Amino acid sequence: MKDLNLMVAGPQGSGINFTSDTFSKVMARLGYYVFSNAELFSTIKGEHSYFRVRVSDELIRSYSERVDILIALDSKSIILHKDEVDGNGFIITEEKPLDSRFVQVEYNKILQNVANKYNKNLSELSVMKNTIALAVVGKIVSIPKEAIQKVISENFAKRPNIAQLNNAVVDETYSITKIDRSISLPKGKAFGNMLINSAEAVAIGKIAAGLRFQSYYPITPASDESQYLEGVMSKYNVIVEQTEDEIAAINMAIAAANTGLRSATSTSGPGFSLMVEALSYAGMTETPVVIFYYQRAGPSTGMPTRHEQGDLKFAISAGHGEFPRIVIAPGDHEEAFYDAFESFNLAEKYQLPVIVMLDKSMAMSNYTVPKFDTSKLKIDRGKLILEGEVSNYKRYAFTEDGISPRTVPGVKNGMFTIAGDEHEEDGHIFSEDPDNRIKMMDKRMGKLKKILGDLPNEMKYKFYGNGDNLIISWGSPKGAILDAIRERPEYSYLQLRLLHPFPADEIKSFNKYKRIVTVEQNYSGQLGDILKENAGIDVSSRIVKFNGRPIALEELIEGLDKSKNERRVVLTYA
Amino acid sequence: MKDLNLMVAGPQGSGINFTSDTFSKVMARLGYYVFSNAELFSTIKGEHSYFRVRVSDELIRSYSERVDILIALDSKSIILHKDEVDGNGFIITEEKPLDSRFVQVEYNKILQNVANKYNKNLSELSVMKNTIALAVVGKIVSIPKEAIQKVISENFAKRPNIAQLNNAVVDETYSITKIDRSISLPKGKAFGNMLINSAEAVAIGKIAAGLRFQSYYPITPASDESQYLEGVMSKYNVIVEQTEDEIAAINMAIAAANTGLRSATSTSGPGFSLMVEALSYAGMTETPVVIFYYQRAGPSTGMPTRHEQGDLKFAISAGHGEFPRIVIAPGDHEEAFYDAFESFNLAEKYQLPVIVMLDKSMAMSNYTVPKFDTSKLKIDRGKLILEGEVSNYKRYAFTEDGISPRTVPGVKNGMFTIAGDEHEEDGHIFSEDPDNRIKMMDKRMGKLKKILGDLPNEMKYKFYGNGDNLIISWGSPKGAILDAIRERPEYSYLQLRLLHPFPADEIKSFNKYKRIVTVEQNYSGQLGDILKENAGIDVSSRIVKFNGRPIALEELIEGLDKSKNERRVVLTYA
Amino acid sequence: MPNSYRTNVEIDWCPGCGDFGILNALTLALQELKIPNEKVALTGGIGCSSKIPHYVNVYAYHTLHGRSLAQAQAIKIANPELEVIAAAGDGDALGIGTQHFVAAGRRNVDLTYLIFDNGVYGLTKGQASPTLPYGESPKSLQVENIKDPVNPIFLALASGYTFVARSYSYNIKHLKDTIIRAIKHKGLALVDVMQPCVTYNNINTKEYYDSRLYDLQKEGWDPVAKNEEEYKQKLGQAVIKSLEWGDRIPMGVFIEYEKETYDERLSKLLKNYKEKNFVTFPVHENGKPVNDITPLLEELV
Amino acid sequence: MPNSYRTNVEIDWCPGCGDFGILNALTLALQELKIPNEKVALTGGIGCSSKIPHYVNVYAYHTLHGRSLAQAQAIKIANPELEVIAAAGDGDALGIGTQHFVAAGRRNVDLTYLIFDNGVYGLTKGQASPTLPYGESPKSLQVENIKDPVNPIFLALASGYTFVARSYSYNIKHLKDTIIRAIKHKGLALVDVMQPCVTYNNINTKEYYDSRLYDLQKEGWDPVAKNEEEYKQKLGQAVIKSLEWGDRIPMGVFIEYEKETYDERLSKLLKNYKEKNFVTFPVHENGKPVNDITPLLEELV
Ligand SMILES: Cc1ncc(C[n+]2csc(CCOP(=O)(O)OP(=O)(O)O)c2C)c(N)n1
Ligand SMILES: Cc1ncc(C[n+]2csc(CCOP(=O)(O)OP(=O)(O)O)c2C)c(N)n1
Ligand code: SF4
Ligand code: SF4
Ligand SMILES: [Mg+2]
Ligand SMILES: [Mg+2]
Repeated sequence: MKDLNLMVAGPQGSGINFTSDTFSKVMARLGYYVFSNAELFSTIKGEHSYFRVRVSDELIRSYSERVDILIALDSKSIILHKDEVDGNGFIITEEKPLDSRFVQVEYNKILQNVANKYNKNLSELSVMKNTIALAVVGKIVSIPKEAIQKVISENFAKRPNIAQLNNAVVDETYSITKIDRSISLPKGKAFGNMLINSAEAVAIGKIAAGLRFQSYYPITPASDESQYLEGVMSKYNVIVEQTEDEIAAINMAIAAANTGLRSATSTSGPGFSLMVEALSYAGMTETPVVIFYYQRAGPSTGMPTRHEQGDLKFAISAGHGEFPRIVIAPGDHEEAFYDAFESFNLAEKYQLPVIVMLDKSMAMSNYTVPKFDTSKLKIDRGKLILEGEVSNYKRYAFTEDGISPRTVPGVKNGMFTIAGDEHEEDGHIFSEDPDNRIKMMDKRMGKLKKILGDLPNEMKYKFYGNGDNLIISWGSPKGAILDAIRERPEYSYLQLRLLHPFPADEIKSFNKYKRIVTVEQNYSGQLGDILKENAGIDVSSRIVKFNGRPIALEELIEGLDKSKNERRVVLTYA
Repeated sequence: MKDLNLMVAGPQGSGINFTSDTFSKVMARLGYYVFSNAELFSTIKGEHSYFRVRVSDELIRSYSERVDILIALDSKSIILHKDEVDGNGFIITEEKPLDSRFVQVEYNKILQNVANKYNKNLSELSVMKNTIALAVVGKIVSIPKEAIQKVISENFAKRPNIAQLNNAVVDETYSITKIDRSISLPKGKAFGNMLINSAEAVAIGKIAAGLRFQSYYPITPASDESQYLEGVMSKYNVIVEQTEDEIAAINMAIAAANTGLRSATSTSGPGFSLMVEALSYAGMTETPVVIFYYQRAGPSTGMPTRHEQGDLKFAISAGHGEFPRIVIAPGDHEEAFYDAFESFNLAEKYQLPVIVMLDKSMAMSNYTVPKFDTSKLKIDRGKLILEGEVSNYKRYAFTEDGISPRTVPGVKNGMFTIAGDEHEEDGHIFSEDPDNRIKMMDKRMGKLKKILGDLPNEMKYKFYGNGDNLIISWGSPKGAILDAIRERPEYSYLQLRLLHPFPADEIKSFNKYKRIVTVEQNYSGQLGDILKENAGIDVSSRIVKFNGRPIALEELIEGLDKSKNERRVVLTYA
Repeated sequence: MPNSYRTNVEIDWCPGCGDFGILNALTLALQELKIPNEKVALTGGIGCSSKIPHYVNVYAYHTLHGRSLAQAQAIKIANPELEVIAAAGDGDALGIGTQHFVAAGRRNVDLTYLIFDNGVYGLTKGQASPTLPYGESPKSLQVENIKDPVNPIFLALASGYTFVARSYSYNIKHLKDTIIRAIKHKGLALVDVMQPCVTYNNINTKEYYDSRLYDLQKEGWDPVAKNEEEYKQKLGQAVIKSLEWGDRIPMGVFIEYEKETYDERLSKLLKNYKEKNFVTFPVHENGKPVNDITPLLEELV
Repeated sequence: MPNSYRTNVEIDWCPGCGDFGILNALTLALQELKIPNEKVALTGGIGCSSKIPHYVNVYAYHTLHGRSLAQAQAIKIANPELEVIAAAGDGDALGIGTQHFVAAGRRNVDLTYLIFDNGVYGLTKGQASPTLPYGESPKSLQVENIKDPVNPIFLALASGYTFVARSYSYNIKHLKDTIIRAIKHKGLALVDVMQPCVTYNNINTKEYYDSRLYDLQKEGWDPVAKNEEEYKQKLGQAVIKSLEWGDRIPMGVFIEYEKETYDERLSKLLKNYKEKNFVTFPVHENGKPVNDITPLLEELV
């Protein structure tokens, strides 16, 4: 395997995302595996930000600390990142070379040439510096310039003039820029893959599931998903409602669910906190609603555009009183798609709120995955009665399996009373009978056991590798861990997927490994606590990272090595 | 020891609380220990409700299932409660006697006599049926009628005419009612005790602590405390602000705290859920604010006037991201007072949010306690700078002990920037530097260790008894447990007081007991989970109660016996 | 013919409470309009008032404190064929739920919003509600009310409600007729109902209102605006009327203006929204998703 | 003389953003009023706008999204000697924080509320804010805005704000003068600032406003009401003016009416509130509580 690591750095708003996205797409089209991620400031313009793109002919799922090519769009980028660039690497810049890695590009000359040719002002072309840098990279990696131009044309499909100018810039760059070294990559073999992130994967999964109602209040990094849905709402019949706050968002989703629509909301920590009261209501009223929880660095507003998995225990125990919920965590974009799809089945089958845990790094890192297989998708709406007539109907009837048939307005004689107060079978709240209370608590909480019995193992956990030592983790570190255990085959990897109810029986059986470590992106190693509480597993080391950046392959390998001697290993790579 | 158990039952709004309160006060004045509690419906008038009062010459701290005297103000009360009344007990009623326990009272005759004497209409006196019942009880227990009349006069101090009429009713009842049996109690010896509940104890504790700002949004059972404060706000210089919602309540308390006032808010589950976003903000901004959390039966609106301790794990992990907090749980009204006082010291010393866990049964059960000892109360406002001038000031300066000096507006050159975004020492948020992030997380989370080191053992736990078996519990079951281990001396009792940060070192040392059981008022036995997670203690049985009613002495004794053979014991007495 | 509109649940309001009148007027209105029970959705928040969903034999949503209107809007958006009525206490509507009150004006969802306006927080034992007048201290308050009251009529006018009315729980005829008119109104309709709380509010009582309330319509106010120009002009006058609160208090309709409702606007964004009922429009066929996501996947390759 | 009112923090708004004008006008106003830095408290919510506390050298509270006003009121209540200014985006103020917007009108706390009104959610990349006009779709929106805008002026009038004004971020002089007048106003003062977002809102731009905004005062509107009668009467007219939005958009002061502020009212309930500053009024002496609770305990015996 040979990999190439590109970093595009510069002020936010200067188009660095355009450069990295285009490069990613070009390489994916050429059959490479691509993994990209963004480090942005919580600001709109100006602050230093950067994107990474890693490319390889073999499957990769994490980023590397090594930078082979740095596109530095301002001098700050050089100061901040030059030490990360490999000794044989390239630094693409307008400025004076400091060492042999520097490739000085004549931005202005190229732009001027194109401006002259097309009879434009230089100022009109100044935004195209990114395109030049991209073309230089293309030349270094020996990409046919047509591959780049094709993607540019697609990007600007609606503005062909812009496409033409950008492509002229590519031509000009290829023709006048001299490169004295190059990087050669083995031929790509992975064709037909999508370049996608989890925000898109979730949105598409929801559409497949028949989502009809999505309410949201804008928040990074969750709202990309809602905006994607807005783009296709008409075609797929999804009502997407931007609300006045997150309290309205969750309440509207709950009401829509109780009116018969598959309903969801997406948010991040601050918004989820505001939804907690209604989450408890959904539990009490047995409402099938799905919350997509995109974690970011907290507490409070924290670092809104940075990564963290700090909300695990919170998601599991949020809400006053005790009620059943399901908490699942996909670990990559494919799982994000399938879990998003399945979450609606779970919600409707068991009539409870489902929380799908995602995070900033999943939402904002694009990488290649095979096209989703839709052939096995199956929708199950549980005991839902959408039409016709019923008799002797009671919304919260006691049944053998603890799940009551569910009507919606319009069903004749199916009138329900939904209540967040403790209620009788008919939904009324006035007896406050202590024995009914016990039965109703048993009915609701009993679902947890049923779920553990019903769910297939792959919804509960996945297992990889054959080492004697075990990594246990959840969510997005998956990619880095899978890449790392190729290098450290003495580790196996247990990916916990069902976080609540906790599959204690299954997980306990892993307590036989020589050494067990957790890998998580939070301060205290919350999964470690959960394993202790639920499975009696006392991990020997907790590898954590909480500086707002995702885990790089190399630091994880190092962290695994350190974990032999340390109870807590803090990863710090930025 | 001899105890007497009175139950006053009737429709809500019919004055049953007047009867039980007056009786409690009379008995307390006569030197008895009194324990009372209320079972109300979440409605204003009409629904069947009841109060219990237990009286003894020795210390009691829980209610008994046995009823010695039932005042039944309507026939429903007879139907519902007659089986609970002891074979030798009394049922005071207007209706036809069914067995020898019944004491038929001539309500109308008594009222008519008094009406005639005072030249009133019978209808004006009809609200005084309660007084008659009370007097009958007085006669059964051989209380001098003057003792009752004195308390009545105090109650109606502002309406002497009403007092006079009621006292005439007492006279008349004593003179014409014939009782053929009586109950004799040993003489009371416990004089000078207060009859109080935790809502009052907390309010008074806050006043002693110098509370200056209390914000609240009405909610049962928390708002009694705020209403008490409103009654004395002028005298003790407390701003009590009823806000538009709980979000405003917590935000206002936070802002007032950051402006230099000792600040608090009080709420129950639904309100606390809405405060979670700001709780996380308080953690991030290192704001000393205290939240008094009166638990009630959940989830959601649940049973708003009923008891539960269902919010333990929620209180500990509420809020997105990781931040330090202190969670403490008093177990009786005295601890409620001292903990309320101390919570402000903790909040200001460590600059973080403190949550004090209370519940409906503490807020609404009055019992006798010795007058609070104020001689040892000591206020410590930590590193607070209220006046003068500072230089080179940075709100979040790194210091040796992790606590930064804290200015307030008005202090010259002390200008701060408080921010819920991750910040530098000066409070500014723009670098998003990964290393600063690590340092700031360490600074904040480091407080938890410091707290564990600083706090005296009695803030962490209390220990009672000398049995080989151990009950571990938290909060309000304390009274019933202390009463129960008198009967089952094979049990010791560990009362956990500091719930977060968890005093693991201390608690682990208790893992040597023969058999360990938890007693809690929630469904899943949350404390059991917490003990497992933090101290590796795997309890052999969880005794739980979640039907909305507090634990009665007898059922707890029975539960302890059952716990020898069962992993989970559900108490169900209503 | 619809079934009876009353459930057989025993009502637990205090005897004499104004809430009874609202329940009566509402069920009478539904009867008169003959809407099938299963086509009506009724939401409540939390409070004495908000127990009303338990008493009306329709699809009943007893929601959270302050969230009645938020949920009601979603119900109507989810299924525009339903007749949706949101009930709320003044605490629900104008205290904890004010953000929804204002935002609802922006949507103009076609539903009826009934505020049970008693000046107190009944269910929590009589604290001041947002509509309690300044300086008053009904018996349940520890200290006098030092806040000014919200003016629900003015606030609704400012928020863009297209039908705004005041009525009175002890005038069943006026209230029933107003509710009918509100239900028939195409758009968001507010009925602010003066509702004496006999237990806690000893100021704004039946006696208080009986002598003060007068009928705007009887005094000649025509609230109907036929176009935007007229609407704007009538708004100013309606505001002036909404400020009357003293010896005379106006009741009746302050404004009535029909314009595009939210479902009409939504159908601009959703091509099938008008023709299909999204509730019964299936999302699967024997478990197989109806939506074909292939084009979306193709775009990403 | 106060220190400079600018911190030396680098500003991270987009070049050309209207927010710069507001920052300038605010610091100029503070300079002109010569309020010592340590006597000023400035709050912000969350958004581009709400970063302003970092740029002004005073006691700065960067709060939560929507909670700027709630916290600002508590600051003033806690210490009435402070000059309190609350900054908020239109999302903060009129979306997620609307319940505080309305409730604040009931209190009339003496502070100044500045809304940075740009029609979009800037910091989250340009979604519609509550003030975005109906039917518009600035370039960052996926679908056109189908909601009507909130009218902040009308809403403030309805909520009982005693000073209500509109100004413009590119007219520093008008804005500075308006802010000074708002600060001097005894009571709750709103300044709704038209603030073009150059990155996301390509409709409500500088060009848009330059040609439309006219000065109410220059056209003779006297907003001052000297008594309740006049206030009520001017409210109606002010509402009519607040409805103007088209070729001509009024700016300036819509209403100005002085009445009891919240601290005055609070001192009715708290006998020492006027004389003592509750912040510096000690709660202990060498650790010993100043409050004597014995009478409270005695009452319970
Ligand atoms: C989040 C939350 N806060 C507080 C409460 C407590 N609570 C129950 S009813 C109520 C107020 C009821 O007043 P209103 O809405 O005016 O209705 P009313 O009882 O007067 O009809 C409150 C504050 C609650 N249920 N939920
Ligand atoms: C509870 C919560 N929800 C959502 C967000 C995300 N958020 C950050 S800024 C913002 C909107 C900003 O818009 P506005 O208030 O108009 O300020 P502007 O950026 O336009 O100045 C939102 C929704 C948040 N921080 N907190
Ligand atoms: S407390 Fe008031 S509002 Fe509630 S039921 Fe009784 S009278 Fe009606
Ligand atoms: S995004 Fe808009 S509001 Fe935010 S800083 Fe840029 S121009 Fe200003
Ligand atoms: Mg009310
Ligand atoms: Mg904005």
